[in-house]
Amino acid sequence: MTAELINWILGGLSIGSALMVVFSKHPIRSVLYLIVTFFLVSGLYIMMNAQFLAIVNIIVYAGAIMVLFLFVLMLLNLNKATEPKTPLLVMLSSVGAAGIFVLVLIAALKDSFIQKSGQVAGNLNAGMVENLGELLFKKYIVPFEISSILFIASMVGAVLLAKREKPIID
Amino acid sequence: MELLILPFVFGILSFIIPSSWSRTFGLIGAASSLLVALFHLSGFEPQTVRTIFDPNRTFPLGLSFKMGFDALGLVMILLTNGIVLLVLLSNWNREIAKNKLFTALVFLMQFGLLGVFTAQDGILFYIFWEFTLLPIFLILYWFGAKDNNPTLFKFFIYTLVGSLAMLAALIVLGSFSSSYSYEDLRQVSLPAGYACWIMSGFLLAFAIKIPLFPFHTWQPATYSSAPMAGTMLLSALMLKMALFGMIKWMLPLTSEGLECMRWPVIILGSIGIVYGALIAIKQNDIKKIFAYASISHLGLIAAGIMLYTTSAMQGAMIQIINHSLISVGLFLAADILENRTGTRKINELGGIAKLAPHYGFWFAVIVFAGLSVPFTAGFIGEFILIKEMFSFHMIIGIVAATTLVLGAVYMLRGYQVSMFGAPKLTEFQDLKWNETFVFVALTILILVIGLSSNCIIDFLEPSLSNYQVTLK
Amino acid sequence: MDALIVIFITGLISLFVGMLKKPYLTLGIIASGLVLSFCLQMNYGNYTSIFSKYDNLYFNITQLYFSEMAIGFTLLLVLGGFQYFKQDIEHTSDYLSLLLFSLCGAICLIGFTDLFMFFLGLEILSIPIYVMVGIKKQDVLSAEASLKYFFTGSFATAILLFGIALLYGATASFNLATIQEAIQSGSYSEPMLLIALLFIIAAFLFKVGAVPFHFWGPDVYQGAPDIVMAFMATVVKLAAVFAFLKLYAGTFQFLSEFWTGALNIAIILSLFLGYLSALRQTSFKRMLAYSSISNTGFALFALLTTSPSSAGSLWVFLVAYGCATIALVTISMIIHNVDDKIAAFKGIGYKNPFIGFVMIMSLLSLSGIPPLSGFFGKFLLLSNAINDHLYLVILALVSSAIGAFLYLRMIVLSLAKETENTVEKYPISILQYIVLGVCTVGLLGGWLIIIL
Amino acid sequence: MTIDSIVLILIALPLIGALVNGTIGKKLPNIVVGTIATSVMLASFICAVLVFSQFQKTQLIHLFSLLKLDGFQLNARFQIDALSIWMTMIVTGIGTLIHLFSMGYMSHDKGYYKFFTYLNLFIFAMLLLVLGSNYFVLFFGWEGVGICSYLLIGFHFSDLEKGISNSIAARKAFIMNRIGDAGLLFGLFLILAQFGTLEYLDLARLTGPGHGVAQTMLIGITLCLFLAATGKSAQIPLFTWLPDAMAGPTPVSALIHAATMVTAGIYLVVRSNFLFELAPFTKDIILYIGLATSLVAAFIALRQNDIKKVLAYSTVSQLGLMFVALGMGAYTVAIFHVTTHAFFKALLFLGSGSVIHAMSDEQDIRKMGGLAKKLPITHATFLIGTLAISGFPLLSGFYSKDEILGHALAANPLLYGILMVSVAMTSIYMFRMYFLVFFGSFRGGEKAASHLHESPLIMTLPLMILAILSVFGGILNLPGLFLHSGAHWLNDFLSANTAGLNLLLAEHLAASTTLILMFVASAMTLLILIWAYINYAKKQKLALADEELHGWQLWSNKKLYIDELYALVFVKPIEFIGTLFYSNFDIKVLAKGVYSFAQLFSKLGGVTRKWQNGVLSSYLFWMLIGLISLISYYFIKLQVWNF
Amino acid sequence: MNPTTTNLSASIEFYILLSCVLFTIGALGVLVRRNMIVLLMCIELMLNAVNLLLVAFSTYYGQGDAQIFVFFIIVVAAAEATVGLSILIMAYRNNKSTDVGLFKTLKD
Repeated sequence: MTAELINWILGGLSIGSALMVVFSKHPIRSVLYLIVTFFLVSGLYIMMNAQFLAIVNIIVYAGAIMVLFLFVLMLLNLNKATEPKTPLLVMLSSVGAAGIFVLVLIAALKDSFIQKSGQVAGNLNAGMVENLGELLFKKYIVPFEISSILFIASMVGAVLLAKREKPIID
Repeated sequence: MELLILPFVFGILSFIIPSSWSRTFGLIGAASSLLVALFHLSGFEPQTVRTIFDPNRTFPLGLSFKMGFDALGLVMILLTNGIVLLVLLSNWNREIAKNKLFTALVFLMQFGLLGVFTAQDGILFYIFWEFTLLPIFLILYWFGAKDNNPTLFKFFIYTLVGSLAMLAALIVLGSFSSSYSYEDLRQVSLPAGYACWIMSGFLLAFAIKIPLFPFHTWQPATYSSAPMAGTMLLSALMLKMALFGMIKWMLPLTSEGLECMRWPVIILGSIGIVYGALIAIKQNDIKKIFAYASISHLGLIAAGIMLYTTSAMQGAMIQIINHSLISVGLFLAADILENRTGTRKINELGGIAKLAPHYGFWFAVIVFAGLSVPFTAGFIGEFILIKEMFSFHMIIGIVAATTLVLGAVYMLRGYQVSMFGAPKLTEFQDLKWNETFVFVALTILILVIGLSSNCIIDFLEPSLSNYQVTLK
Repeated sequence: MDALIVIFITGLISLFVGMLKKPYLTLGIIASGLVLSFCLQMNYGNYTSIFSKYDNLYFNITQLYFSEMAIGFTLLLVLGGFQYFKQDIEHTSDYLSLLLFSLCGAICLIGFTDLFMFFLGLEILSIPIYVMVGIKKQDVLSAEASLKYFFTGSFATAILLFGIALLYGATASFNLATIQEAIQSGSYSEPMLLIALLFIIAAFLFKVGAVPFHFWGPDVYQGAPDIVMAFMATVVKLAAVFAFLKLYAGTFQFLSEFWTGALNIAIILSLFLGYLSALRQTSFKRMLAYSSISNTGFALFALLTTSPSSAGSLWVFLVAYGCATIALVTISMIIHNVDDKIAAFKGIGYKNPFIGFVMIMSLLSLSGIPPLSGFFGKFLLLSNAINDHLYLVILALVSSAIGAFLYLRMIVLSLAKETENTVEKYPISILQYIVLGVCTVGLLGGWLIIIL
Repeated sequence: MTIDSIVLILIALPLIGALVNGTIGKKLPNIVVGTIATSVMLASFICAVLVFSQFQKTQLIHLFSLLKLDGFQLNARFQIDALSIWMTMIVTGIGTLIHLFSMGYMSHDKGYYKFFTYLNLFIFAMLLLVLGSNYFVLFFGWEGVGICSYLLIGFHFSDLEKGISNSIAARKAFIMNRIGDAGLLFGLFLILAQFGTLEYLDLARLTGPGHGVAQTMLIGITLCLFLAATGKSAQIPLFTWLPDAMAGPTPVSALIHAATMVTAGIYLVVRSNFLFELAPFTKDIILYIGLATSLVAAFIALRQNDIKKVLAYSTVSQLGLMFVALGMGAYTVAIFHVTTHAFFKALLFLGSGSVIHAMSDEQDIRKMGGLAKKLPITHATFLIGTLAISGFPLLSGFYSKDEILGHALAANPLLYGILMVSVAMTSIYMFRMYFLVFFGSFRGGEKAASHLHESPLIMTLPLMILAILSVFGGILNLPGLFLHSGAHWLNDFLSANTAGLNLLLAEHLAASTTLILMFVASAMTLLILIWAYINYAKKQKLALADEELHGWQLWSNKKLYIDELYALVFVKPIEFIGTLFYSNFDIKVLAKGVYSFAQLFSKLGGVTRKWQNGVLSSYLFWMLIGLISLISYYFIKLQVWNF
Repeated sequence: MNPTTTNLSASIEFYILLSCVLFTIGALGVLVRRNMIVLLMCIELMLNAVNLLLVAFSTYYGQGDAQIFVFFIIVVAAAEATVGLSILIMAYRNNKSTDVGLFKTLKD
């Protein structure tokens, strides 16, 4: 029961901070709230016995990516609320659409997992590092290797685009 | 196979040769094609189908790529090759003939037409059918009137829409068959709900090409903006593709749908007869007169074909041949007017028969052939067609026969206003040798066919009755 | 698999070789790498690859054909676009290797057997493109295009991932075969699976650029450099459509009754919206973008039937479409159509018959006039679908008539006797000749493959 | 030589003449051209006479099968029987004379060779018409003569003043004939549908006793045939072309529009007598139409001032008389009148041609007068013609008209009375014209007067021959009253050798009645002659100028306004509809419809393009909406499809 | 044998609900915000929702595969963020603004 309660609290808080990400005027605050959200989600991961991912989530997302975001914000000197106000119509329609979206989505999914037979509970420790390591370096070695292409590509791309220079190309 | 390869090779070669040779080259090519076709004629058994290409296997999705022709196909082949020769000849002294592109396009056109007439596979038929659109389009575009783009677009898109309907019909038809080869498609017996729709798919394509009222709006404008050769190819050959398609493809393959489509087409054809004629009566542009006349004439043929009796189809074939010949003649005559005087408005002309008696004479001969007077091919053709329509339904027959009267009105008016009366011009160059030759050849052909129509009818009889299906 | 590695390594090598600033050398390496990988794919069945025990990527004959097409198109684009990339001698090799990396993604997307490779492939395919769209850094349009593509793309990725998550939730597997088994045996969570299918459809519709997820298309195509646009229209679209086909007509085929309805609507909308919007365009690339929306609609016909021939039909269609697009873009580059105006094509066909010929062939093939590959592609696709989707086929034909008008306009323009361009003669490099020649061959004879 | 080959030669000769003249005639001198044309005609005539002399029974000459379709066969086949050979003789005989006349009349014309080509062609077509053994060959000839008529009416198409009107007249003739042709065609189709053959002999057999053909069918067939006849023979309602056809050269008017072609309608009805006999209703129609035509045409002729127009209306009127005879079933009488009419009407036309020739192409009788002295031969022959047509006793017209009148009286006295009116009017306008032209003083001015001359022998010779024939033509079919052994020779000849013609009862009336009739007719003619002489020759009561006319004279002069009526009822509406269809329907509805249909797509494109507004947020928004709709699709699908 | 009770401390529906809501909030952010960086962050938020869902399923089924997938998602997200930020910088250089609303030159 306690666990469930913690879940609910974490969930509720993450929703709240996610909303703050969206609605805070200041980009820096958004970043910070996002980091909070990540932490909360990581908490949920821990609750689900997925410790490895919880850590990775914090290190990579909250640690690396968000720092990058902050860095860019600082680099571009955007740490002030310069964003123009979203028109009311857009706001309303967007909120409306999002509301409808979440409603229909939940309505559609609400009947899921009315029990289907034949599903077995698997490994309780599925989220443990050794287990994941086994999977990653045996079963999913190819995707793992292939992801290097992704990194190379994004690296080259990022350099190419962000480099300040006069390109000859028109 | 050489039937098709020859024009194709000549077409490709025409792109390469120097322009100064193109006229001669064109004549040689056309003549040799004609010779080949005549060679095929000798020793052709009318009740057989001569296969000229057969890969002997069925490709994915039932494509068979078979080619061959029966008596009907052979007649159309001969007609095509003959008309192409005449078209090239009539252009001999025009600027256009000195352009190698023109010669090449005419040959490609011929290639496409021959393909249409020899295809023994539904999709192949469609392929060639569409293929013909390209050369004619380019001929119209490059050599036609300036700023005729809207007209051409209309022409192209309109006919394309029709063709697409036919494609849909073919695909649906093919889905009931093991392959698209003609024999297999003939085996298909269509379910009740489909036949009518499939037929109307075909029909849309043909109705637009023919053109049947009220699908004709592309035609007068296209004719009047087209160069002479384009008009000739269009009216003498391209429209005949549609009639041929009706006889060989639409009716035998979808005869189950005949019941629901027969009356509409016959009525549209009959309306077309009267409508085209009525409009032609008051036109001032001589090409438009002939264009609307063509609607009238072809309405009769189309309605006749829909009767789906052997006699009617024989009559229709005679009339198809006749119409091809006279339209070459008429459009040559119209173009001579335009070429020499720079106008096609008949009220700006007059008295030309006095200035150019030969021209006046041959023009008159063609006009009379167009009126289906005795001894010309049209006489027999119209006689049979109207007779069949009359015995189909009396009212239809009476409507069809108005073509006799109204035809006389517009044809004679067009001729008379431009050719008779006091000359409004001081000079009008009479026929050149090539024009005379074309006229003479046409006249001879028209007369010979008019007198020997029995031979043609007998020749066509086996293949046409082969297309008859006992209606269920 | 080997081909993938060869391509990747080629890309890496060219990155390093690029430092020497010898563009032709880079080109040589890249071209030979592509050719090598092409040959490897050709002979795939004839030898045992050392990587064959890893089954995350698997190529059967269909996948081989598609991956060869992808490699082939890339090769053509590299050759055709070389002239363009060469202008920025500093980064020529970077651009080219980015294209190669993207191609790797495409090959992953063609050969995937589980959703890992699928997702990674999709991202590897996309991310270099996000970059490539924006390589005209000084150009506001290019930046805007890149931006739009990136955000919409990421959004679509999120949707896709949500769908994948639901799919996993419903079937407890990422492996296509297992998923298919689960679906077949009925052991899945129903609403979740169906919603997952719809989310994934949405993502796919975005990737292939079909209505109502097409919005990025015209803007991005217009803003992107010509050659990148061609890459997007050919290789990216090819891979995405094929993956779409594989997932839906393959893995989810037993639910086809469910999802075809949604797809039908998307197809109809795409068919018409694309051509209709293209009708009055003045921008060449934008016109191509819209027409690509409609062509996507045609391509999606392949999904409507589970018959094995649909992949073949799709292949023919995509070959035709790709060749035509590449040819058109190459021509646009030849005439140096910087302003991206359709009017710039006026009279070029008459002036230069070779270009004119290629151009007519491409446009006619796009409008589906026989006997070009475009016709056969459409014909095969439509005749596959005719039994179950007659009305859709008829609508497709109607839209193809609208399309014909569109292309006809360009044909007429390019064949006009008068020209707006004052350039006497267009410089055509030997590479461009090769590209155009190959495209023409593809257009004229691509369909012959069905005979073999 | 057998009869077969003679007949074939007979038919072929004019064709050969036409071909020779048509191909090389331009290079030959006029005299050679004329000689060729005339000599083939003469040869043809001689052949006809030969056939006539050798002729015994009906004979078929089969050439080849023209058309063989499932169900019927159409043959090129000729039939020699009394009717056809008789018509052949008339055609070739009159033809020869007119050819001869034309050699002189046309001598100054540039299109000399063309003229003879057309004439020969006409004869050829006419021979096909009369000699064919079935309706199909007849139709060939029927159309053929129409074309030749067209060509000859519009012969002077490039005339500076009248070129256009000539060609319009030709066109009118052709088109009106075409209407008739359509009727013939329908008749043919009906016959084919009913009997499956077009051969006269077969048809006669099939319509024999106990034929079992529905009455409506017979009426339909016969009405169609009669429509054809009204076209060719210029009856109401299709008669207006004939007066206009006078635009052609005068020999043409004589040959085609008086002697031969216009009687084709009579020939058709006589040929189809076995059908008409079975359809009394049609016969009545023929009778009334013939009567009406006769009266109307005679009335119009009263105040016509163009010498040829008078003759033209007279022809129409006479043809009407013949149809009256046909309507009464007096077929041989009709043929008899055809024969005599051919003689005297050809004579009159040629005479008028001679006058016109002398007057340098002036045709208005108000400008003539006193020509008797200058043109003695013409005058004499013209007088004979006038007397013959007026039914002057003992001349040919007298007998033939009298036969018709006799039959009319036997049928219905009222009919007789009406016919008498028509006959009386005939005499009036003929004498009016005769006196105005040949008596009094010349009114054509000095210049024309100096040109007046008698025509050369080549023109007057045919006149004389025809005059002789006009005088003695009556001998062919004398009433029993005069010469019993030779009486009704033509009647017997035709009846005996032509299937079906002997339906007619030869003599209805007692001899005394016949005598009285003759007397009445003669008396009337004489009275009118005297009256006309006093009025026109003595009192010089001249024809009025156009503007002075009023009352019935105006109506007569204006041809009862029938041309205007037709223009209003048929021509204008058709032209109006044509224009309407073109400018309103074809352009504004059809073409524009297609265009706006295309425009619709373009407009739609404009709408869809608005969607693409360039704002990223909206794109994302629409993607979300798309997603929502997909999920909604799930719900909808779930409703209709449960699994 | 109800997996719901074995591995997860809350019902699976809870996680589904939660991630749906988070996903929607992310999407909403993408729609309403105009600052490109925030947009990027919102997308990261959406990805996070997906991650949460996947982890939940992973635990639910007791399989590690989904967590590996999450791992890849994080990898991709990092790569995407890099590229996204560099695009952003480039766009900023061109427009001197990070307002996406200003980028609307490309349209019909």
